[in-house]
Formats: sequence, structure tokens, C-alpha cells
Amino acid sequence: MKKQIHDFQIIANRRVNEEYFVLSLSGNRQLPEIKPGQFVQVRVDNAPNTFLRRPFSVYDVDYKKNILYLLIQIVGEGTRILSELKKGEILNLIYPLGNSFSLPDGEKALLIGGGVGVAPLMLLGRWLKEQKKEPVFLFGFRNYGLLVDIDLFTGFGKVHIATDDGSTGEKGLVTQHSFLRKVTGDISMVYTCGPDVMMKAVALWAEKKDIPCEASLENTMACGFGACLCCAQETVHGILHVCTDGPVFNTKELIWQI
Amino acid sequence: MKKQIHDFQIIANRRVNEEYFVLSLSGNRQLPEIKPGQFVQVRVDNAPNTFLRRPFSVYDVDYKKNILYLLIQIVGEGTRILSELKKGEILNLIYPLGNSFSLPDGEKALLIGGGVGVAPLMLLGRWLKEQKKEPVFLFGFRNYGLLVDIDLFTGFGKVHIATDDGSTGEKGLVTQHSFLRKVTGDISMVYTCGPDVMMKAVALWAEKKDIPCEASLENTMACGFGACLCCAQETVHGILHVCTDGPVFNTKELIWQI
Amino acid sequence: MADISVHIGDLHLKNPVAAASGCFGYGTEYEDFIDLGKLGAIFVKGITGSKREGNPSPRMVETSSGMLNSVGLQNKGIDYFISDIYPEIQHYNTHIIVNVSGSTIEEYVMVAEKLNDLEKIPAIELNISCPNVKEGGMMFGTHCPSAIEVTTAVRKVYHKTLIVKLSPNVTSISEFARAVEGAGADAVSLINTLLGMAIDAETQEPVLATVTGGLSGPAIKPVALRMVWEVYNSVKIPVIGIGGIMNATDAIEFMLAGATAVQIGTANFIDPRVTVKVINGIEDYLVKKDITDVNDLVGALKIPGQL
Amino acid sequence: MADISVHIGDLHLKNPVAAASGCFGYGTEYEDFIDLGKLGAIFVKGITGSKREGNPSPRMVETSSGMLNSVGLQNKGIDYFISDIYPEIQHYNTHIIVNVSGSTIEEYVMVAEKLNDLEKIPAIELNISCPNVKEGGMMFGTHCPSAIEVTTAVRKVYHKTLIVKLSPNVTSISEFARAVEGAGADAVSLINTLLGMAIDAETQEPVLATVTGGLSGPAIKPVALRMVWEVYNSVKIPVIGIGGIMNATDAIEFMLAGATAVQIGTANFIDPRVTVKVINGIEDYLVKKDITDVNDLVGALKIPGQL
Ligand SMILES: Cc1cc2nc3c(=O)[nH]c(=O)nc-3n(C[C@H](O)[C@H](O)[C@H](O)COP(=O)(O)OP(=O)(O)OC[C@H]3O[C@@H](n4cnc5c(N)ncnc54)[C@H](O)[C@@H]3O)c2cc1C
Ligand SMILES: Cc1cc2nc3c(=O)[nH]c(=O)nc-3n(C[C@H](O)[C@H](O)[C@H](O)COP(=O)(O)OP(=O)(O)OC[C@H]3O[C@@H](n4cnc5c(N)ncnc54)[C@H](O)[C@@H]3O)c2cc1C
Ligand SMILES: Cc1cc2nc3c(=O)[nH]c(=O)nc-3n(C[C@H](O)[C@H](O)[C@H](O)COP(=O)(O)O)c2cc1C
Ligand SMILES: Cc1cc2nc3c(=O)[nH]c(=O)nc-3n(C[C@H](O)[C@H](O)[C@H](O)COP(=O)(O)O)c2cc1C
Ligand code: FES
Ligand code: FES
Repeated sequence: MKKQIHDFQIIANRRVNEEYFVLSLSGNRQLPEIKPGQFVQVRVDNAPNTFLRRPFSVYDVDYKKNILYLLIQIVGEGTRILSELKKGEILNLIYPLGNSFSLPDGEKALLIGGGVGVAPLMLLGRWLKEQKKEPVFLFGFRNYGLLVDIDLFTGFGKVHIATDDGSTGEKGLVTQHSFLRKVTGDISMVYTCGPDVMMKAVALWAEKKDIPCEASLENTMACGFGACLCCAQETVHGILHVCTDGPVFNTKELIWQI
Repeated sequence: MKKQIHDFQIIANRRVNEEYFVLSLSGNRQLPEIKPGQFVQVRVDNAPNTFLRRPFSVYDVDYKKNILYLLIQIVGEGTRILSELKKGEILNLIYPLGNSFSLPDGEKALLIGGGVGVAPLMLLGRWLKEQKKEPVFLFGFRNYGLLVDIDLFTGFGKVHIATDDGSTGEKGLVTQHSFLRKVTGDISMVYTCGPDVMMKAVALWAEKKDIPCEASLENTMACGFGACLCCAQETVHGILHVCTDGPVFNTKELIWQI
Repeated sequence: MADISVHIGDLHLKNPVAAASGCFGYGTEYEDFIDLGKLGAIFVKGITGSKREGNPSPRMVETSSGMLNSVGLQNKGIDYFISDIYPEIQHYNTHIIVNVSGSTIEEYVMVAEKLNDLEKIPAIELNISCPNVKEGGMMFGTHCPSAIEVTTAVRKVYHKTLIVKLSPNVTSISEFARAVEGAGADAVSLINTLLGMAIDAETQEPVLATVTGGLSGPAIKPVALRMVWEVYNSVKIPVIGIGGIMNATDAIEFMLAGATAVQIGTANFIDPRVTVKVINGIEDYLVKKDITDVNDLVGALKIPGQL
Repeated sequence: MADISVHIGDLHLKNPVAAASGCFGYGTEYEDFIDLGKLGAIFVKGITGSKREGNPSPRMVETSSGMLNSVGLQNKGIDYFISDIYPEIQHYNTHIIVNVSGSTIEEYVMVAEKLNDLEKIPAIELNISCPNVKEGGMMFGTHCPSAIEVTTAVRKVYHKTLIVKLSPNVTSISEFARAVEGAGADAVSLINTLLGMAIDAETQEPVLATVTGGLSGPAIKPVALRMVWEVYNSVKIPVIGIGGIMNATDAIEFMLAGATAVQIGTANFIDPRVTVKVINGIEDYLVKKDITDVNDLVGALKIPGQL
């Protein structure tokens, strides 16, 4: 898919919770096909300290309405400024970037997300369902207040939840969730996105269960389209780049940085 | 007067014409006395390329309502961003800075301004009238569309106008205005603010007529309060600084840069 | 319309705007965004004698109006370039200039020699200023005798246009410019990145895995402009200006300071179409200023009080 | 509460935060904004043997995340300082450190000698790195034998704490640090401004009347941090870190890199209260990190993989 650079209009900025918001972006031309796992590079204007673009996974796409959704957590100046943008304001995007998740062999797939790492799993869930697969979600959040659009995810498959404080779902880490203990042979693929430690634990679990596992990684990115070689990821094939060879990697190929 | 640094709330941003706007700023404490000719240093937030503060003369002060007014021309990024600020937004100011215009010996004073250089002449006009003096204004603008608040100035004294294209008032430069040819002995002081060339011509005219003349100068300023020594102005007393020794200078003391 | 073509030694560029090495991949990465044929030249990324993995992650951190990188010359080596990359890019309707790096003089010479034979590579840029490799790299660019030695050695074997890229991390960059001019360089390009560092106060660790990295972007523009002006006043060969160029005005400033051409690096990451925008902007400027030949800008800086 | 006092040689500072020379006047300019007694020290503006007018206007231009200045050591000379300024500022409840400049070694020596006798001036900072004067200034800071010579000469006559301020416009700043350490300096401070230039593409003229000027502000922070870290690893005397510090986090980064104290320059123009905010921010950081002595931060940078 040809990479594009365009202005989008913000048609909604929905605050999901204290830390997260969803930007609904509408372009003035038909969106190209965007695959689950792909990301965009957003230029943050009017910001003294955000010189480079900011990468965000595509949360969801509505081709009929021609809307692209981003789920964003406020962590620094760039995301704070984005969180304050109003309907009608313009955002410049480079997209679609990166590779994408692959189709599972079997029917059932487990999508494990932590915090804002649930972002790429929405579009992935939608796609899996369209492909007549059966996604099951397992999400970890710090607490009830940080839950994200569970009703929407439920539209694609069952959602299991763990919270650090047990304020909803099971108490504890997502990787300690009882659902994982009950998994039998019917899960043909695990997808994961979230904090590194979580993804590593998920990858280990999947390896033990002998289920293929794909993880969506982050890295510091200057360009996002393969030109700067800044987003280095060690793999069994040598150093690859998260923005072009990823962000989705088969976890067996990864040499994780500690 | 002690220099202060405070946040002000924008209570109005009035577009005067295509290029100029007036910010009405309200502090949450009583304004100190601000003398005509003094200026403020404004921090421009959310601007990638305006690292330093921007200096603006005080256009007017309303002590009763505790409002400070700035008249600003859009010339670059900083002033553009200021022009887009909305009611309720916050602006950080250092003020009051610089010296001020002095009282004329006689009654009648001539205030000659060009373009946005009329800014300090509003507060000066108000003050002169309060001091029972008789200010007369002579203003030059590029054209009718760029006129600034003439009705307000008229409240303090008669206003004569020249425009480059003759769209209102006399056609030509302000220094060619017929009013200057008619001046007899009754003008005891000339004040001027505007482009350098205009102020030089005014100073020359005043010198010929043997009328004392004060000019409000600009310079590139990093601090605005005497700490950086960047705003150097050559004078007969050696190099002085526009932000502390000025911005108002007796034109006889100046060695103008060409 | 104004003539915007320039010469770097024998090399004719259709316009003075090139993409900087390490910031433009092999050009292919930008084909979706712009017509590469519009560029004056593409300086492809640093190539070494054999494959290099580059440095560990993190390799990048944003700084005020700039970024630090410690990529460290990741590339698959000259032979892979010749066998696998060159065939894919030789059709470009612009000059491909290869940025050559090495740890030893022999490595530079070997790579240069091999590039001699590639018909569509009319020039090389000797990178004696990479701050991100342990051996060689910047050492050659911060020690004058070494700079002379490597330039002389490459000049002996390389018969096309030889550009030497200078390091700003020196006391006198014009001393190096004069030295490599004397050693046979056809042009100098400057500046490479300034050696910098970033620290994470939370973790109390350096942000980059290599601790230090190279600073690029608008933060370094004032230093780059000054160095271009110094070098322009010290050598007779053409100067290629690099450092923090974000738009046409920046590029014009470099030309006024003495650059015959410019390279744009970091700005491509933020706007992959920036090179073409700069070309258009230079044309607009020439029209507005009624200048018929872009070469009239080169070193045209007017110093008040000087004739 | 954490102990935030530090030592620079024999000099005890109540906290590691000082105002940088040339950016803080004689302190008086900031009395309306902050309690000067809160500062670790004030480095007052550069003083020379006799009165200097400084450079013509314009002396300043804003750049991306920074500014260029070419003030050029405007001051009324050491005798005026002693007779007219010193009496006005000697009551400050903080250390006043005088930044000493000159065109010749004799000038440096003469000024230093006269400052010896001022009871309330416990230290001087030799400015061998001013890029904005034609003679002397940066020459001493970019030529190692001269740096040694001037330091040695001043050391002979000056008996209190001698700080030498280094220029970043050199190939190896640690070479200079070691040299002046050997010549008797009690501490080094770095960095002074990077030599830069700005051009107005409209007028095709340099923006500054002196053509070049000194770059300061956050743009130079990565370079300054790197140099502080290099110098910290090369000398035994304390290092004072300077360059682009805008807030407490920046100051802490410098301390982690090896600075025993820091100076804040340009940031004072934007927020005249910044020094006090940085002091408070360092205290908050120590509490949060459960560190009881600020000196534990100095050079505490953890390099992963190194012990
Ligand atoms: C492929 C990819 C997809 C991502 N998808 C999402 C998403 O869907 N939703 C979401 O909220 N976040 C996502 N992120 C992370 C997001 O890019 C960062 O949170 C954001 O760039 C921080 O910007 P800031 O200015 O607010 O923070 P800064 O003030 O710049 O930094 C705050 C923190 O964010 C980290 N960070 C800053 N820049 C980057 C960068 N370029 N890449 C990675 N980390 C960075 C910093 O190390 C720091 O810890 C994704 C990152 C990548 C690489
Ligand atoms: C004492 C004083 C009082 C002033 N009063 C007013 C006023 O009442 N109303 C008004 O509209 N303008 C006034 N100015 C001018 C005003 O400060 C500049 O127009 C403004 O700083 C430009 O900011 P910018 O970011 O929009 O422009 P930039 O993009 O920074 O520059 C645009 C132009 O403005 C000039 N400029 C930029 N910064 C400064 C500066 N710090 N000092 C002087 N010139 C500068 C530049 O040289 C350039 O020509 C005053 C200036 C001074 C020194
Ligand atoms: C990510 C990155 C990689 C770079 N790699 C190289 C390289 O391989 N060879 C080289 O000579 N310069 C390299 N450079 C330096 C640039 O070519 C250029 O000299 C520098 O970035 C300054 O220009 P800029 O500010 O426009 O980026 C690299 C710069 C960056 C940012
Ligand atoms: C306007 C200005 C004037 C300066 N004058 C002096 C000086 O007289 N002596 C000196 O040693 N350094 C001088 N400096 C350099 C500063 O002390 C400091 O080293 C430099 O600005 C970097 O720090 P900063 O980025 O915090 O400003 C001056 C800097 C500025 C901006
Ligand atoms: S971010 Fe530039 S190559 Fe990946
Ligand atoms: S602007 Fe700093 S002294 Fe005048």
C-alpha cells in the first residue's frame, strides 16, 4: 500500500478516561486499506518541544464514513497537546505505516492487551471477525477507571479483564488471569500489545503452550517509514526495524532487550 | 516601580483591522502605575519558534476595571499566535518595563505616530489630557483600512491623518503633512513612535523648529529588564540600552543607526 | 524562469537541493511521497566495506529543536550495495552519490575503488565525520593529518567527483577544509552532526545505548551556517551546506553563506516532501528577487560596511 | 530535608544553582523578581581591565530553541566595578563570583589581582571563551598553550577560588580541562556559547552586526551535557555545568553527567524566577528519590552494562 501524507480533520475528540482519549479523523478522500497493526505518524503542531512526529497504532477504521480512529494515552507534551485538540482542527498524518498481524490458522485467537496496548487490537478484532475467526480478548488495566471501550470490543468477541487492584475483573496481572490456565488446544494464535514485560510474559506462555504469538512493538522513531534506521530491534535475523519490518513481530524471532 | 511577573487573563481579543488587534488583559490583582511609554514582555506559549518573550508597548490602562491593553501588529509567528488567542486564555507578562515620556513645558504637544507606532501614544494622550495638557495627534497609515481606533484618540485631542494612498486624510508621508507646515510656536514638545525613518524625519523637523522631541525606540530584546545588554543604542553618552535607558529617548541624545 | 542548476566540480546538478546521507535511505523510502527525479542529488546512506549491524537500541532521542541519533552506519556493505541495491536505484533520474565510511584507510579505499566502476554513481562523499562508530569515522575528521591521509588515498583510486564531509566537532573546520582541498577533494560538505548526549533524570541513565550521539535538526543551524561561511572564505572548491534546513529560506541562507548546494537531512522525517518544497521555494525566491541564476546567491552575503 | 550544599574547591555553596555570567547583570536586575539570597552563587557579567562599549546593534537574534548574542563584554572596567558596583552588591547573601575577561594575559592578571582584595568576592571565573570579542577572549580558550599560560599567570596572583570557563568550540574540551587543571584552576565551568551565525534571507545580510555570535539556550544542551560528561571523566577538580538549562530536570541531568554545580543563563530572560524554581525542583527530586545529599547525584549516571 502506497504511503500517504495528508491533512485530516478532527471530527471528534472523545475522552475515554483520565488518561486516554480517542481522536476521530476524517480525510477528504477515500481511505486506503489499513491493515490491523499498522500505524500512523502524527505531526503535533504548535508545540515547542515536539519536533518529531508521534507514532500511534490505528485503533479502528470506518471505511463507509471514511473515519480513522486513534486511541491515545497522555504521557508527555505531544499527547497532551493532542488531547486538547478540538473538533474542526487539522492534523497531518503519514499513513499507513508498518506491517500487520497475520491470519491465524485455526478459528480461535487470543488477543492480550495491556493499557493503551489494546489500541491495535480493536481493528484486529474487527478484521478477525470479518474473516470469520473468533477473537477472545484478555485485557489488563491498572483499575476500573482506565477501562477502554469494552462494549465495542465485546462486539467482536468475549472480553476478559484483569486489574491491578481488582476494581473490576480479576485482581492481578493479565498474565495471571485464570482464563490462561483454562486454555486448551483451541487457541491457534496469540496476539499481544502492551508494556514490554507483559508481552514477554505472554510470549513465554505462548511458547510453552506451543501457540504462535505475534507482538506489536514500540521503539523510538524519527521517520516511521524506514529512512532513518533509528527503530532498531534485535531479532534472530539480525537488527530489523520496527517501523518497516514491524511493528508486528513473531515473538520467536525476537531477541528482547532487557 | 517594582517589576512584576504575572499571569493575565485575556478578556477580549479585538481585531482592529487586517493586521492589528487589541488584547485586553485582566490581572487578578491591582495594576501598579504604568507610565506612558512603558512596555511589557509577553511569553508566547505553544509556539515552536518563539523562544524568547515579545515586547509590546502598553496601549492603554483602565485602573478602575484593572485592564491593560496592548495594540499588536501581526508580523511573524509570535504575533500571529497572539492574534489567535481567545477570551479566557492566559498570558504571562513581565511589566512595567522601561522609562517613560516626560511632561512638556508648555500646553500643546504633538504626538506623531506611524502604523502600530501609535500604540504608546494612546496612554500618552490620556496622561497628557489628565495633566491638563493639549495633545494633538498626527498619524500616518498605509491606507484607510489600517486606521486604528481614531475615535478613541479623538477623545484626548485632535487627530490629523496621512495615508500613503490618500484613501483618507492627506496623501503622502506623515512628515509631509500640511499640519507640520502650519505649526507655530505653540507646540512645546514632540513625541514620536513608528518606523525608524519616520522618527528620524520627525526628529530633524523638531530640531529645525527647536522643539524638544522624544522618540520611543525598538531594538532586539532578550530580557527586557537590563540583564542581557542586547538592546544596544548608540547615544551621545555612549551605548545605552533601550529596555532600561529607553525605550523613550530625547532625540538629541541619539546617534541613529543608518 | 531562473536557472537553478549548479556544479559541484564536474558534476552538474539540476538544482542545488539534495537529500542528506543517512536520512533518505536509498531513496526508495521516499518514492511514495515525491518524484525523486526532481532532486538535485540523493546522498544515500553510509556504506562500509563489510556489513555492519549498527548500534543497539535506543538509537534516537528527541531534543529541543533537534534529535540525537546513534544509528552507527548500519548497512549491508559495499558488495551487497553493488549486487542488490544499485540495480534497483540506478534508474533514478537524479544523481546518486554514495556516502562512504570506514574504520581504516584501506576500507575507505576499497569501497571507493569499487564505486569507481558504477556508471550511475558520479560521485562519492567521504564520511570522515560520523560520531557514532567506535573506530575510524569521526577520528579521521577531527585529526587533520588523518583527514589528509584518507583523502589522498581515496583520491588516488577514485576518478570521479570526490566530496569530503567534514565534522563540526573541531576547533577550526576551515583548517580541515583547506587540508582536504589540498589532498584532492573536489568539494566539501558540512556539517555532519554535533556530538551530543541525553540523560533520563528518572532512570539516571543515558537515553542512547551508546551514551553519546549526533545532534541534527534546526538546533544546529546557526553553527552550521557559521561553519559554511568560514569554509567558503577559506577554500576554492565548492561547499555543500548541511544542518537544520527545514525550508527554502534556510536553504537560501546557506547559499548566501557560500554553499553551492545544500543537503536536507532530519527535515525529511517530519515532512517527506520537504526537498521538493525547498526546490520550489528557491525558485519563488529567485523570481521575487529578480535573480536569473541561482549561482548568484552563492556567497552573496552582504556585510554592511564591507564592499 | 536533603542537604543541597556543595563545594567548588574551598568555596561552599548553599545549593548547586548559580546564575550564569552575562545573563544576570550584577544581580540587581533580578531583585524585583527573586530573593537573591536563595541562590548558590551569582556569576556577574564579564569584567575587563578598562571600559568596553561592546559591539554595535543588532546584538541578538532568536534561533530555534536558542539565541545568538554578540554583546561583546560591554562593561565599565574593573575600577568602576570596585568603586561603584561592588559597594552596591556586597551585601548580597550569596557568593558573588566575577567573570574576568581580557585581550591580553596582562589584562586578565591585572583584573584578577584587583579582585583579590575584595572581601566579598570569594572566586573568579576566567572567561577564556567569549566568542564575541576580536582580540583575546575565545583565542585563549581554543589554543591550549594560551589557556595554560593565562591560567598559570592568574593563578600566581589570585589566591582565592579560581574557576576557568571553557569554550565548546574546540576538538577536545577535556584536553583544555586537563590543561587548566594542571595550571592551577580549582574548577572548570562549561560550556560557554557555541559560535554561530544568522542570516536574513530578505536583506541578504547577517542579522548580527558582528556577523557571528554565541549560541545559547536549550538548542545547545545536548552538546553541553556531553562535554560536561567528558570533562568530568578527565579531571579531578569540580565541574560547573552550563548550557540550555531551563528547569530542574535539566539541572539534574547536568549533575548526573558530573557537574557539582550548574549555571543558568538564557532561561533567566524568559523566566526571571527560574533559578529559584530550579533549586526547589532539585529539592523535590531528592525527596522523591530518597536521596539525602545532593552530592550523591554528581556523576551518578548509570551506564547500563557498566559497573
Ligand atoms: C508503532 C507505535 C505505535 C504506537 N501506538 C500508540 C497508540 O496507539 N496509542 C498510544 O497512546 N501510544 C502509542 N505509541 C506510543 C506513542 O508514540 C508515545 O506515547 C508518544 O509518542 C509520546 O509522545 P509525547 O510527546 O506525549 O511524550 P514524550 O514527552 O515525548 O515522551 C513521553 C514518553 O513517551 C516515550 N516516547 C516519546 N516519543 C516516542 C516515540 N517516537 N516512540 C516511542 N515512544 C516514545 C518517551 O520515551 C517517554 O517515555 C506507539 C508507539 C509506536 C512506536
Ligand atoms: C519596546 C518595544 C515596544 C514594542 N511595542 C510594540 C507594540 O506596541 N505593538 C506591536 O505590534 N509591536 C511592538 N513592538 C515590536 C514587537 O515586539 C515585534 O513586532 C514582535 O516581537 C514580533 O514578534 P513575531 O514573533 O511576530 O515576529 P518574528 O517572526 O520574531 O519577527 C518578525 C519581525 O519582527 C522583528 N522582531 C522580532 N522580535 C523582536 C524583538 N524582540 N524586538 C524587536 N523586534 C523584533 C524581527 O526582526 C522581524 O523583522 C515593540 C518592540 C519593542 C522593542
Ligand atoms: C538518523 C541519521 C543518520 C545519519 N547517517 C549519516 C550517515 O550515514 N553518513 C553521514 O555522512 N551522515 C549521516 N547523518 C548526518 C546527516 O547527513 C547530516 O549531516 C546531519 O543530520 C545534519 O543535517 P540535518 O540537520 O539536516 O539533519 C545522519 C543523520 C541522521 C539524523
Ligand atoms: C546575552 C549573553 C551574554 C553573555 N555574556 C557572558 C560573559 O560576559 N561572560 C561569560 O563567560 N559568558 C557569557 N555568556 C555565556 C553564558 O554565561 C553561558 O555560558 C551560555 O549562555 C550558555 O548557557 P545558557 O544556555 O544557560 O544561556 C553570555 C550569554 C548570553 C546569552
Ligand atoms: S523510524 Fe526511521 S527507520 Fe524506523
Ligand atoms: S533586552 Fe536585555 S538588556 Fe535590554
